[in-house]
Amino acid sequence: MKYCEDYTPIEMMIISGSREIEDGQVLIVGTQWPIIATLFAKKTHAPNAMICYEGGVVLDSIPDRIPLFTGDPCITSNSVLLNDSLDTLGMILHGGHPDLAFLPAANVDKYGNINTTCFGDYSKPKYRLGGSGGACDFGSLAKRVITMLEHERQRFPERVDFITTPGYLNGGNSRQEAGLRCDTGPHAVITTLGVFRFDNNTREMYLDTYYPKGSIKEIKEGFQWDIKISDNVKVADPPTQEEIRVLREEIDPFGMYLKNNKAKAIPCL
Amino acid sequence: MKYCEDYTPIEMMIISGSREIEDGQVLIVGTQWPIIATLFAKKTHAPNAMICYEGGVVLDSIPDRIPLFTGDPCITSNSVLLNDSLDTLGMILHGGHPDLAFLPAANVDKYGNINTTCFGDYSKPKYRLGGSGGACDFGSLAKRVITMLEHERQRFPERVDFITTPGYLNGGNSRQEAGLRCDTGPHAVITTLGVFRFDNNTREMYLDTYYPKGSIKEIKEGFQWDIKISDNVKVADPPTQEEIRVLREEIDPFGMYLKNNKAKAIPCL
Amino acid sequence: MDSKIITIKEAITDLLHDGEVLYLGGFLQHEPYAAVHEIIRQKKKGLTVSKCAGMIALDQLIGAGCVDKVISTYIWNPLPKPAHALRRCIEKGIPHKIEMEEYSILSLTLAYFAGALDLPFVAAKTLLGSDFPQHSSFLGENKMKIIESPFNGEKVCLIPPLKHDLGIIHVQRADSFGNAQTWGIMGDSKYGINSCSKVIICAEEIVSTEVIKRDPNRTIIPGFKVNAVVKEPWGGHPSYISGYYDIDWRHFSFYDKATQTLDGFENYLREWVYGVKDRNEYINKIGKDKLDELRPKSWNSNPVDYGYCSKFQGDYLL
Amino acid sequence: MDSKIITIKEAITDLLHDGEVLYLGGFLQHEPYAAVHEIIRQKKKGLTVSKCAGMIALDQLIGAGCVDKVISTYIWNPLPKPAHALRRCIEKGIPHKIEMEEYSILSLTLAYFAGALDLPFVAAKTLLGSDFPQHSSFLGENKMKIIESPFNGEKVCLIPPLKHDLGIIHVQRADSFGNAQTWGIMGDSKYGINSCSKVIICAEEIVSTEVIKRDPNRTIIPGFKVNAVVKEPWGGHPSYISGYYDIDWRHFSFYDKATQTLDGFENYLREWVYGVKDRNEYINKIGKDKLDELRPKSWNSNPVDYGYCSKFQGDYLL
Repeated sequence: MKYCEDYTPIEMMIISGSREIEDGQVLIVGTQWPIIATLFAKKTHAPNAMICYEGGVVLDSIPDRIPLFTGDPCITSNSVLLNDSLDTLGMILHGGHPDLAFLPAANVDKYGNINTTCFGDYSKPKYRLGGSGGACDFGSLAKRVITMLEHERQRFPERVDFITTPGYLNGGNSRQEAGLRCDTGPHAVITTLGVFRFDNNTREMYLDTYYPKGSIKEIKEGFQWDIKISDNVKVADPPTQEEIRVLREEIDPFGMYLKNNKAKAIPCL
Repeated sequence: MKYCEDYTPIEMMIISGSREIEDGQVLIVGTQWPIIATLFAKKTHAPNAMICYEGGVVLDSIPDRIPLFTGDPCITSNSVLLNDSLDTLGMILHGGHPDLAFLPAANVDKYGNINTTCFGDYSKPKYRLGGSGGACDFGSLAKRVITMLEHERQRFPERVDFITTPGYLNGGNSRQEAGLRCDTGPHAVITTLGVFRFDNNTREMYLDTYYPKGSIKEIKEGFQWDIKISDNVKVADPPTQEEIRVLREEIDPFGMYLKNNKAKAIPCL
Repeated sequence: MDSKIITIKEAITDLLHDGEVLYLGGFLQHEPYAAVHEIIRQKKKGLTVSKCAGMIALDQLIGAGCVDKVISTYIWNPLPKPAHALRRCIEKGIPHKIEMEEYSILSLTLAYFAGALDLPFVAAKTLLGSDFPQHSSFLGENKMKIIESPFNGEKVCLIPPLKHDLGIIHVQRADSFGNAQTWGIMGDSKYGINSCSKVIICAEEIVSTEVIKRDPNRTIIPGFKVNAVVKEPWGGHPSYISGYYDIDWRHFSFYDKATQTLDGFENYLREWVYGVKDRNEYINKIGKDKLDELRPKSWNSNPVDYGYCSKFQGDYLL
Repeated sequence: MDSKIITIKEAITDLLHDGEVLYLGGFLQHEPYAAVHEIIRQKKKGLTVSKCAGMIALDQLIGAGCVDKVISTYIWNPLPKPAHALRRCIEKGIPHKIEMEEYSILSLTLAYFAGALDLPFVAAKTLLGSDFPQHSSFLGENKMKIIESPFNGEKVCLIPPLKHDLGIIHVQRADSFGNAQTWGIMGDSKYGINSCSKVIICAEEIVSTEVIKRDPNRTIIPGFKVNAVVKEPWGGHPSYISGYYDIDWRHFSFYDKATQTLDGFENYLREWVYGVKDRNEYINKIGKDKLDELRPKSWNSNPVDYGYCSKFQGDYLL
């Protein structure tokens, strides 16, 4: 197994996300980076993972072109179930079936709350995003929520301007006190620099694993608060040459996700 | 137009029921006599009536054999919509779309409450019927509910043992006070002897129209309370020869509903 | 993925345990008679059986003594012919007393819907004024509740979810992973079968996953929720499966006459349930001529196209 | 029955009035672009537009000044490309300020579901803890409510029904009476379109009622709820209709670049909306070569059989 040298931070984030998935799991998957991370897992170590999308899709195999979003018509012929949002967000997600949920985000705070709504005051925003689809449902209802986003300082405020998708709210028991089920909540935040998890008691985010090309110093600079570092902080394995080949040649041969990453980024002030 | 002489009370009830229907109306239809009354209307004066059944059926034409009940497979090729009970009892009936609802009944009381559950005490019944399907939904939700049943004294107690399908409950405003919508409720009870309607204020049932072969005396004997008679009580036209021919030869050529009527009766103590 | 195909005998042995809450799918169509007969042969006890509406499947389970509690709206053979075992049970406690929770079809379908989605409750304008809400038995206060709406004060009936340990339905076709497809009249089945922790799919035909993927809108439950798939042609007899066989009315008429007495009911079970070891023996007993009479004339749908362009056009977004 | 087929121009003139509440169907697929452009050409004003998720239909209506209020979960071109008219409107009040009610997809679909069934409300475990419930605008207290469940005291979010004056959806096929059929990804569309008092069905193809009746499980709304049927091939462009055409990504990319400025947006409308009198002129302008590129390879379903026995067997019940 040869490790790759020549990989990008986005590729490392995608592969890192895919490593959270075990074979046979049921995934509810949002748009952007989660699409490619989950398809990559399905192509490599989790061929029996089932992928559910919010519009009413259960996919059991990889489409012959990469979906540009979760409503892409190319998924219709790879689906074992197509119907409506009450099938996937209702009978699958609210029904408690997914093992993991994957979400993109504009930014994420100390307790894993996600904002994909607006920057500044909601009633008079400095920048208005176009809305969050089913993201609130994913974060409210899924057992283990994994968020994927670029590691940039503006994406990690201590407190988001608007809670689109509830994480652990104010930490501690505040999530359950708001009425959310106790077996649900953020499981990991996966960035272009590392993998972050949540303390079981305080529910504060901490660095669990960082990537071989990065450093803890660089990671800390990418947060607007003083991010905690695990006592047992780990360094991730780099991608193998074969992983990078599969990702580039088989999953995204046209570079839809892998090229021109800026154009794929959710705006963030 | 020649009137028929040789018709049965059941045939008169069926034709009387069909006369409540105007062309183009949307009907939600229960099993037994309502099936044949509504198909007869569709075959004669209401060809554009749409017939909805509780299992998820919207029928726009007459099946090539008479349905034995509302889930009969012979309706699948005459339906413009087949799906589930939330389509018909939900999006059509609860959604407020039917112009008329047709129900069978074991017995009916002074305020149009219907029992198709049991005779005697519910917890220790003398006779237990098999349950009422969607009958409670029809009677709770439809704008104008029409009940069809044989005119026999045991079928008209002053108060039913169990309210399976709410009529006007205790009369007056009691139906609305129970929370049922004010534009819903019993419209007519159609028996083998006459057509009964409900006073707009007291909500008590009264004789509106009786059939040429019967008498008010006979009708009164068929009630366990002193049934009121309209000041303007009318006598119905008998069926025409053509109506009886269509009913016997085209709608029910094998006599499924028209022969051996006892076998089609809902048990009643 | 591994195939989930086993026999109905194995499926009932492995997946249904005494005392569990069992959902039976099928609203006339799709009733799993082969599975019901196997449950009787295996003498399962103490079941709570939830079945919205259907023919005689529930009557047979009740008469055979498998059932302690029932949730239903309709148990006839069909209306207006009584289900005799049900009557003997409720009126005379034969073979033993059962408890019953009755609903209307809409309220029960909404309870299954809430169960499938695991919603806390759904509010409706049915059941108000009827005697259903005050007559609850084993569900007690949790059957339904009438409250004033927090929005406008009107009275509403709150219907909480019904969920089930095991669900069984007999469908037109499934693949070996349990992706199950149906057509025709559906009643409560989609919501009911999706409200179960464990699921057995009985199917007229086992098809390739490609057949499923050529028409994914017909799938009522995804395979990942399904524990076992059973190939059981004619498994819905004496009821019907659109496109496969019609109702065997003579059998229902025979059942009506045969089961009016307790002896007659027990003879029926001896002959048609205990007397055959599986559905194959049962259909041999029905006989080829009778089966042929029930075969439908065809009424085929036209194919529809789910196609898309395989050519990648996303370069315009790069 | 009389045919309901009219042109989109007639349908919008007759059925949509200033100030009404409009539901737009389509969850990416099934969006009625031809109808949206006609609404803009007819300069409808003061609309409340309810649209769960989609591409740029709502952005165009907002930018054209037809809309005062919006109910939605998602207005992108698509994510992560912003809908520029929406941003100009909310950030700068161009062309005028609008009010917005935001939901999540599940909660909005449940609100449509409650609207279609006219249920008083549905309780769910989503939206709790998020900032959606406290940020309501024109729906005020009636947007949603968090209460303690009367069953077990847990916090639940009550979602009341959303209903609409007019709904428009672009489907694969319909008959002339409005029985409308779809396949592929459905999102919120079935519940949304059934929550409307008046309905316009735009369809790629008008088919005979026999085609509908050969596959009645595909019908999403019965014709008796439909006021007008419009034959509008390519009416869903630049989005897609499974089996008919794929997404025109280049057009979305072009729209992104073209509408970043107010002038650019107005030029886009002048060219693609005001500059054509109907969808026929629009597709001529797109050009045959481009349309041909969007035509799908086929992925056909297999026919299924809905057959039954036509022979009467009920004599056994007599």
